[in-house]
Amino acid sequence: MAYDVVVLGSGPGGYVAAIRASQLGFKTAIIEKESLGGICLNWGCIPTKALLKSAQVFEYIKHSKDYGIEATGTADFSAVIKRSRGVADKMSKGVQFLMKKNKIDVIMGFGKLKAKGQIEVKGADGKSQIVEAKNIILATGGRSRELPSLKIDGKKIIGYREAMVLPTQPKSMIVVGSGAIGVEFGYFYAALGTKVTIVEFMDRIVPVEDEEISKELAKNFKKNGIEIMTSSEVTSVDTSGNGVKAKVKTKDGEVVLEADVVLSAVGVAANIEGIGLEELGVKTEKGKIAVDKYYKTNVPGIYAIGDCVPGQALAHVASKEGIICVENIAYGEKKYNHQPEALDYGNVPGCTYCTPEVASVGMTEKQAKDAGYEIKVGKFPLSAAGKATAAGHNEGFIKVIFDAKYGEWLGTHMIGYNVTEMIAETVVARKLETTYHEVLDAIHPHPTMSENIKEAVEVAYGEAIHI
Amino acid sequence: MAYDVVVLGSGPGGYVAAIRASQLGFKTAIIEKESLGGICLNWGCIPTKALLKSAQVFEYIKHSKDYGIEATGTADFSAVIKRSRGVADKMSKGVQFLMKKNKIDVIMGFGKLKAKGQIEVKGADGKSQIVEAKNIILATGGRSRELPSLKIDGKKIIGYREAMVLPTQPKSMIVVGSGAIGVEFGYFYAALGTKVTIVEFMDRIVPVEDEEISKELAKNFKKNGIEIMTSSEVTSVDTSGNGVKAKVKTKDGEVVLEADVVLSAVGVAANIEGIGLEELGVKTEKGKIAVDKYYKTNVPGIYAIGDCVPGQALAHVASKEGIICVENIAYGEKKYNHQPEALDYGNVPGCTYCTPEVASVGMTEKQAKDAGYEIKVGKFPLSAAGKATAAGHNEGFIKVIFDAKYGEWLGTHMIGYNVTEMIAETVVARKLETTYHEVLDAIHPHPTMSENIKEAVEVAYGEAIHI
Amino acid sequence: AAQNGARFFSPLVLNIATSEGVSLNELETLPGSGTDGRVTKKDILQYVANRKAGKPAVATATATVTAPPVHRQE
Ligand SMILES: Cc1cc2nc3c(=O)[nH]c(=O)nc-3n(C[C@H](O)[C@H](O)[C@H](O)COP(=O)(O)OP(=O)(O)OC[C@H]3O[C@@H](n4cnc5c(N)ncnc54)[C@H](O)[C@@H]3O)c2cc1C
Ligand SMILES: Cc1cc2nc3c(=O)[nH]c(=O)nc-3n(C[C@H](O)[C@H](O)[C@H](O)COP(=O)(O)OP(=O)(O)OC[C@H]3O[C@@H](n4cnc5c(N)ncnc54)[C@H](O)[C@@H]3O)c2cc1C
Repeated sequence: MAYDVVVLGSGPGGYVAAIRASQLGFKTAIIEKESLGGICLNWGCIPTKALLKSAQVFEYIKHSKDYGIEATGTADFSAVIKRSRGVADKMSKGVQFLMKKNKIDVIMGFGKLKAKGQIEVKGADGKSQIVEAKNIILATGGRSRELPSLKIDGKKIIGYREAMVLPTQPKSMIVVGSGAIGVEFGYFYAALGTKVTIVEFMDRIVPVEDEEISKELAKNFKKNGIEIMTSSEVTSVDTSGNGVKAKVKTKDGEVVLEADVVLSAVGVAANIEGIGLEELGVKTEKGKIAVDKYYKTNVPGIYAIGDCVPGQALAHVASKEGIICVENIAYGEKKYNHQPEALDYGNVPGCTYCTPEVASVGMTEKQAKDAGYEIKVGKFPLSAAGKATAAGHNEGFIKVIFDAKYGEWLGTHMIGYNVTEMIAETVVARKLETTYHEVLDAIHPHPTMSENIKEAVEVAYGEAIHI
Repeated sequence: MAYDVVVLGSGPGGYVAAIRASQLGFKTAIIEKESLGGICLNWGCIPTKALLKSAQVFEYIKHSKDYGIEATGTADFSAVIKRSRGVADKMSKGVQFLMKKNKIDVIMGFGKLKAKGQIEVKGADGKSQIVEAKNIILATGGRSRELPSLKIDGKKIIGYREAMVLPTQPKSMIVVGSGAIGVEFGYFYAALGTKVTIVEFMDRIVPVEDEEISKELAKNFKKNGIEIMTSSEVTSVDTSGNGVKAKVKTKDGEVVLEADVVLSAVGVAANIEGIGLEELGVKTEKGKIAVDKYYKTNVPGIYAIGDCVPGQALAHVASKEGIICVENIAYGEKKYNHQPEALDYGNVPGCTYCTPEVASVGMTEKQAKDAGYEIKVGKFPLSAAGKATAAGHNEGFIKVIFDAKYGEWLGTHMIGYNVTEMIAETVVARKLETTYHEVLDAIHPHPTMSENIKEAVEVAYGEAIHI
Repeated sequence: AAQNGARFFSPLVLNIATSEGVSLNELETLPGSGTDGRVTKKDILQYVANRKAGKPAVATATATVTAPPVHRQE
């Protein structure tokens, strides 16, 4: 029996695409070699946020006196890990339930394109079956990128998976790479008492963020005892002794760092190997599957979404790509009455959930200037914010960037308490093509952190009340 | 020397109006009889949020095991109170700084309209002075409303001021009234171990919210040991013994409640007495100063804003009214190039900062139906949310209401973790006249609580992925 | 946004129109590429560029007037 849609991989790209396909009337199946929910639910977004929440609770206990509470406590590392796994399991079971509810067939095993409209699935028992489909959506995701000097051995040189389930808490850790994953783990382990050193190749941490964000985060991390080495590169790691000895090339020469373990967090590599792309002539580009704005590959009937295609490697991007891809297939088959809008990659928010949190969308100050905009910039320090003061979280700021000519909201860059919950406002307002007037006329509740977005906009236009 | 603008009262209405006036080139003074910042900064929004934060930290300690942390602790009541006072003081000093920075003269004393363009200010030393002004803005705010059966004696029958600075933590407390102030204090004291009973005249707590919100909050409060009596009324209180004995008329007859103390939280009364309104013929209506949409009273040159005029008694409303009032005066005097837009009281968010938090804007389901709308309702339970699960806060839901005919976003009603930071999105989107399409096409970051607003919209339109 | 015509224009589109001297009447005739034919920032910028280059008004590159104003999936 042939399916209308078969999805290869059940991450937030794949399982969401499968649900939308089923909703639109397609007979749908999903193929997964490991656990439903992909990296995101099992080894990414969700379990890390559970770990970070434990760290946050522990921080509150450490600082309880500041809140008028007398408390002492210790983090039970294995209980923290266990809780995180429990949360991941619960969410993965949730996907299982959703598949059933939406009448999507789940086929466990490793899938490989066999021929046009055919995927071969090899189960754990070694047996193979052929699944037939009119439309195939590749959503195989990604994995840790590996540097030649930093081969992951799973014990002393680890990737994110191992970092999430270490048997004991290391006394010291070197984190290589300071993107979202690197700083989240760095913060988590440091909060629990591990001595953490972050080594970053670029001249600042979280290098995709606005420069002022990098500076503020570094300041806060250092205050919390995290060591940061920028413009630095791990050239080799000696794992022969008790721990590790990492040679680091810095601007000032070479240094050797000792630690219990090294975490490699240097980016994502797409899973494009061994799934039959070459055999069927599906084009790739720079290690990712090449697609058009509706996620069609060069081979008719084969689509690709999520971390295995270009674009930000983020769960919310993968999900939206899945929805657009499927709605467009449905539109083509007259099962859906309008063509979906293509995703605007310039309006995708990015969040980092360490403390302080980082959230941003749109252009950084430098990007806006480089693009030739004359800009208005407003920055509001959270030290002046009532809610931040009441919450005891005065660190950070909110920075907004507007085009001086037409008043377009070009970007928002926030660092501080709860800012990840506040970035959607900018995304929606940009989507609706706001100018600063409407933001100021929209009443933000007091006292919240979110009202400070409005304050930042006021700063940009010289109308600031509170600074 | 005559001022261009004199503001009477330095709450979030008054001090914001004064700053905006000064920014627009007016020579400005502000008169205050007590502390800069008004109720909001000294006895309202800010110190209560500091108390609630201490309660939140204490709750984390009580539930630390759920996060893999072993901890014990006790709340030091007087330290909690002291911290709250410190936060209030800091914010009040901030207003002092802002007055100075904006070159606004601060005149301490009790102000009273004397004649057109004249206010008499009586200082603490009993001496009086006359302040002259072309434009006078009344921003005298409000105070606890008192019921005849519940006269505040400051000891056993207390208002919000006393509740913020009790010398010792009561073992038991009766809270009369379940608006934002009542439930915030009720939650705070219960979290710290006081046995709390909430008595509400209406048939549900937080009666201005959507009915489902009331239900969910009551469920959570009961789970946390707070007793709730709705459709009930305190008819008399006997304070002669050690504590209090309150007679409560319920649907099932009369009961007598015993407690250490009663908190009266039955609403706000405007400060309109003794400030010369009658003498100058300034009209009032239902106990508030009558104004037009630009906050003009019936007497030329006299304006009024904030809790002393109709409209929601909220800090963010007071501030915006102050800004609109002053910008309109400036527009009239050709100091500002466009007339400000009148405030849309139908798009004002309301927040309650107990746990779980409540945030809402626009019409409730019942209001929308009563207004004749055919509606689409989407409700997303936070038990299905990844971030909520990771954070250990699965209670609550997000409910959105759309007009079925034109797709207008009529209202949002949220209860749960951090929802007060998420309501601005709806306010801005409504201001920008969104339909559901744009909300769904605006990418919400994963994993956040805020992405569940999008999910709720999907539910309303039958496109829900995650339930 | 305050306007008299039948169509909805985002605040940004109106701002650009004002800055570039595009009248409301002209705006009303612009094909829109957004949802339900809404004129987007891109559309009006393209229109302004074309006008400066002396091209006809209708040549907005991506202006595929798509969906009639119906809701999806009801
Ligand atoms: C530690 C960490 C934290 C992160 N935190 C966040 C965050 O907070 N927010 C965020 O937005 N993003 C985060 N990400 C990124 C996010 O996890 C990814 O962007 C997202 O999972 C990509 O989704 P996907 O559907 O493309 O692929 P994946 O989630 O990678 O899923 C792919 C699935 O396909 C399966 N598969 C692959 N090949 C085959 C095959 N041949 N046959 C059968 N099955 C196959 C895999 O087993 C896997 O289950 C994080 C990532 C990591 C590693
Ligand atoms: C416990 C509590 C919690 C609250 N929490 C929130 C919340 O979280 N969010 C929110 O939005 N709102 C909250 N509110 C409501 C908020 O405090 C008010 O809406 C806001 O303070 C109103 O501002 P205002 O400027 O009108 O008046 P006020 O803040 O009341 O200020 C009026 C000022 O005028 C002075 N004054 C009065 N008469 C005279 C006179 N004749 N001469 C000189 N000075 C005078 C007073 O001393 C006072 O300082 C809360 C209120 C309370 C009581």
